[in-house]
Amino acid sequence: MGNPYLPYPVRIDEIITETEDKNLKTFKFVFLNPADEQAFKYEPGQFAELSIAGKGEIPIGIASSPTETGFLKFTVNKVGLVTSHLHNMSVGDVMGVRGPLGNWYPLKELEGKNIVIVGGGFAFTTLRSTIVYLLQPENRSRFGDITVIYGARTPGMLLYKDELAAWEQRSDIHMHITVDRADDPTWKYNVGFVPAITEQKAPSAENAVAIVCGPPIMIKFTQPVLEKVGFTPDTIIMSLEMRMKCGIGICGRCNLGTEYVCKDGPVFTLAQLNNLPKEY
Amino acid sequence: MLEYVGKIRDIARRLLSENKVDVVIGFRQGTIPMMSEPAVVSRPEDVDELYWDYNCGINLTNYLTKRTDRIGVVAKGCDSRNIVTHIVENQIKREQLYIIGVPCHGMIDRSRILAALDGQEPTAVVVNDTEIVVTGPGFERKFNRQEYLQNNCATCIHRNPVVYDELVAEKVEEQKLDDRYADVKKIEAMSPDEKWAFFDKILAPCLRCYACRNACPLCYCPTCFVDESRPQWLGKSIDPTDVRTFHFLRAYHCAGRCTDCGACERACPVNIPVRLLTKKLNMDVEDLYGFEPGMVPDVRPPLDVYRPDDPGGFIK
Amino acid sequence: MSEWEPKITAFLCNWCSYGAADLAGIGRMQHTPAHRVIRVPCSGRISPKFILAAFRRGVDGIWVSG
Amino acid sequence: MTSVIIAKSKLNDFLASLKSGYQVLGPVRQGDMIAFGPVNKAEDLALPYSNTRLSIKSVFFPQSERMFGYSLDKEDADAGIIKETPKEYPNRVVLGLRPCDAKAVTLVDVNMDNPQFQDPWWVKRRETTTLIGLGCEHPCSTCFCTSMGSGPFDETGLDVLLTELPDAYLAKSLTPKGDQLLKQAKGTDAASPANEKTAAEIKTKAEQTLPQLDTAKLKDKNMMELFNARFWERVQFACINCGACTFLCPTCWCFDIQDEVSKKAGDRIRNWDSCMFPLFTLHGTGHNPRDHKVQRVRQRFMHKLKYYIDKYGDGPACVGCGRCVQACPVNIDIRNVITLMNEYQTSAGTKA
Amino acid sequence: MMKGLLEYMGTEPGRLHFSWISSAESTKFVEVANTVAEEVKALGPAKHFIKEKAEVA
Repeated sequence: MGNPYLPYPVRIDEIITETEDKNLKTFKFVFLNPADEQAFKYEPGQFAELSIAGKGEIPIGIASSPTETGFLKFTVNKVGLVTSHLHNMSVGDVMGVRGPLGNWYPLKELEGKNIVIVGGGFAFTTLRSTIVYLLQPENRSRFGDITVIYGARTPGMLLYKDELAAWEQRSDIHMHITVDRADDPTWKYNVGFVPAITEQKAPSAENAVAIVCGPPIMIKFTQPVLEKVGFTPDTIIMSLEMRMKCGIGICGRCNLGTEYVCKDGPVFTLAQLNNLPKEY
Repeated sequence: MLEYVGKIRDIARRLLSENKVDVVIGFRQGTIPMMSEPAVVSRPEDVDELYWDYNCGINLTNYLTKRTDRIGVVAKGCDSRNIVTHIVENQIKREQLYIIGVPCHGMIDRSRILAALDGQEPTAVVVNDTEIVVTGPGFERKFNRQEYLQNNCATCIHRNPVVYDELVAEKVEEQKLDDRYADVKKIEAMSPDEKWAFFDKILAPCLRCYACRNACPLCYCPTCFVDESRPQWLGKSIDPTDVRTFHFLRAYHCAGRCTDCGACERACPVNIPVRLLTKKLNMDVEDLYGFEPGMVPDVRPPLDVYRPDDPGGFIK
Repeated sequence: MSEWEPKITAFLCNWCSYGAADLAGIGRMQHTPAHRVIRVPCSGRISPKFILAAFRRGVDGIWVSG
Repeated sequence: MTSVIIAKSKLNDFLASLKSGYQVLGPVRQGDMIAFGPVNKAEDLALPYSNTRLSIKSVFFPQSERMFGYSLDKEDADAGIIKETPKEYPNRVVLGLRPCDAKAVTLVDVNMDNPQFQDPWWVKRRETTTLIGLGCEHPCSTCFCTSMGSGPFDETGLDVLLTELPDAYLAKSLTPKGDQLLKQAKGTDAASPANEKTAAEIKTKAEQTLPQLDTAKLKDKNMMELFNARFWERVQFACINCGACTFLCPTCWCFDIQDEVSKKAGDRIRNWDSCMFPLFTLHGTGHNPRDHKVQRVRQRFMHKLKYYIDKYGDGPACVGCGRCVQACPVNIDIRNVITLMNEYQTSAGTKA
Repeated sequence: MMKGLLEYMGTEPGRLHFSWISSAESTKFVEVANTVAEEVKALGPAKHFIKEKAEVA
């Protein structure tokens, strides 16, 4: 019997500072044991516990896509004890990854549909995983239109800037990048909050689902906009975050009513959430 | 003290119907013998929920912290001293409070009575002037009331409230005691190793449930030192060093503020005599600064202010 | 084996004792090497938590000096 | 499923034979409390007793337990790699636990040993432990086990059930584990039909002394309406948010995971945690989904009495042992809360 | 007070010292430093309040 609390050892392979405030870094991990990589089969939307000996564990959404092999990527915001320590670690350091955990965006069930991805700030990580997955040549044909609305506070706070630029150039994905404010005169994309841009671009709800992930305030104001353009609660898919410890539905802290966010979530439809206590 | 019940209800009814207060905080009769539940009443028709007996040992000041409404509160001597501490420490304003003072005869010690019954279960407990009569399936036991008071009540010298707007009865006579700190002095007489072993033993059952901390009106910090993570001062397991660090610092945070209400000890689910720590500090504060917490509304506690004549014997 | 030397954490006030220690150094005065000095902005900054934290890490003695 | 008689005079023979194959734990005196501890001879057993202060869960799931260890010494090749701490799982017998506690273990099994994930420590200790329950001839006034799907002589979760007769114990084996234990035990005699009859009478009599709380309506309540009920304000007022109820509860399983470092090595340790503590759900950002006391108190009762029922189609996750009723410093009585929840009027249907 | 409670709980007197020394009193500093060290030395290595590996299951 495998021990579900025991992390796989990994080595930090690359660290990329993503944002101008240097609080967001992307870590690329390589498994020490190739067999562990085989065991770590995941889907976009899942998360893992990053595990640092002596500090603890943090649940972080997987930013890499299952279509990218040989490594795992996580983008981590510096907030607490573990994340601060992680930000001080260097390439070559050894730590642990435990997972994959939780459920995922139900992409297999969404085949043939148009997909609208709405993201804000540093919650874009699992959405990146999703986009990379969808754009994979053999996957792309199985889905309809793909629209992405992604906002950050300033141009410098956007994640994955190179990839965003590359996606902008493609014709098989509609990108709407926005920032709350831009001091940079060369900024050539939108300015405005995500809900406003969503309203403005009004993606069609026809045969479509929306995948929403972002800070609570963004979600709060985006939800009515999506409903206005015709999305129903069961076509709005959201991903929650919670304080977690075990990540496998045993330690008991992350429940919303009957559901554990770590095991039954973190991905829920709005319809599901409407029937659960609003304790998130 | 049962005669207080009617009086407390009358006062509460009057305060609520005359809109002098928004709520009245008191006790509700317990669902098991020797217990009672703190309760809040906001409508005159509900005041009959209020109750008072020998089991109201929890400190109601705990429920006042940072409230903004007008409150009628039932207070024993020790509770009233905590209300004073709360006022001094800006946790509540005197104007918000209507203090229903209860001259106290001492609360009975549930844990010692249960221990004395040795597994027999009480189903009814009646207290008279001198005795505690406990009955259960197939037995009746009588205990001397004075001997089975909570330890802090047995050594209490402020049974009457020090601040109040109204008393429910005539003041009671204060106890004259030879030595309130006999138990502390007994420990002081031990050698360091004996002391260490003694506290290891009494702290051994601790579960880190923090009932002692949370039952205490003094413990109102938004983040307690045990919950701080950067730096984390102590581990969260039941390792004996961590348990001792917790108890040491919990007690120390009450130095010069504790009114010895006994709520901590009463709340402990595993009967640790946690007051042995706070009491030592009370004794020292009394010896060094001649101060008793919660007696005067406008004096800050001694460890909170510097005075040139503060004792400095420990400094080289 | 050399004689056991205690480890003592010394919390010294920047303005008083730390200055005195500095002066002692300038004056080349000999004294015990047992102390590990932590300079604090004021000895009033010392919290009981610091003292317990030091004991918990295994020091043999603590000296707080203003 | 065999029954044997263990004469009280032969209890020491019985214990001695158990000790050759098992570590024996049972209710023993610790200070003025009863707790599960090692039993060497019959006199160690604190019988009769009403219940242990800490429940049986501490035997399978210690309050603090080392999970993993690691080196932080940069010189070590495996620095930073987290490894399992080796542990021993000797065969154990718990002798004389109450049936409510055994029932509670089965309720926690659902969480610790589910189809998707298995808690290795819980599962291994469960496998290697045989539970010999002792029926309650005289339930406490705070007991309400029969209302919670358990009972003073409930057999759920037990391998052997003992019924105390005037000068002997009737031991009824309930599982293969129990059969095996009784087969190799000494000091036992064949049970007679008369013994069985006396035991059945004792059982019926004990069950009749227990109060009946109605819990039947809980499962049909609408979860969200119950969640939003106004009575929670009244229930929560007295609560001081200590963890006494959750730590003493046999069905509370929540825990926290902490890393502790000493010099150049460290441990990952898990400790019991409590939904009563604000820190339990506090996010790194400072946001706390259960920031108010009323949310935490509601969580505890809703989890036991509604979420568990809805999620697993079983329960409630309470066995009526009465520990929280006895230990709550402010007398918040779960029996009252059960009644409030059960009587609360909601529209039908639990799931929309 | 702190010293009092530490000693009450079994820490030996002489483990914890307080002093007031002005920045000009280098002689007093040396004196006190030596006294403190001697007193602690006389007590021997600390036995209590040290957190090593947690004593848990």
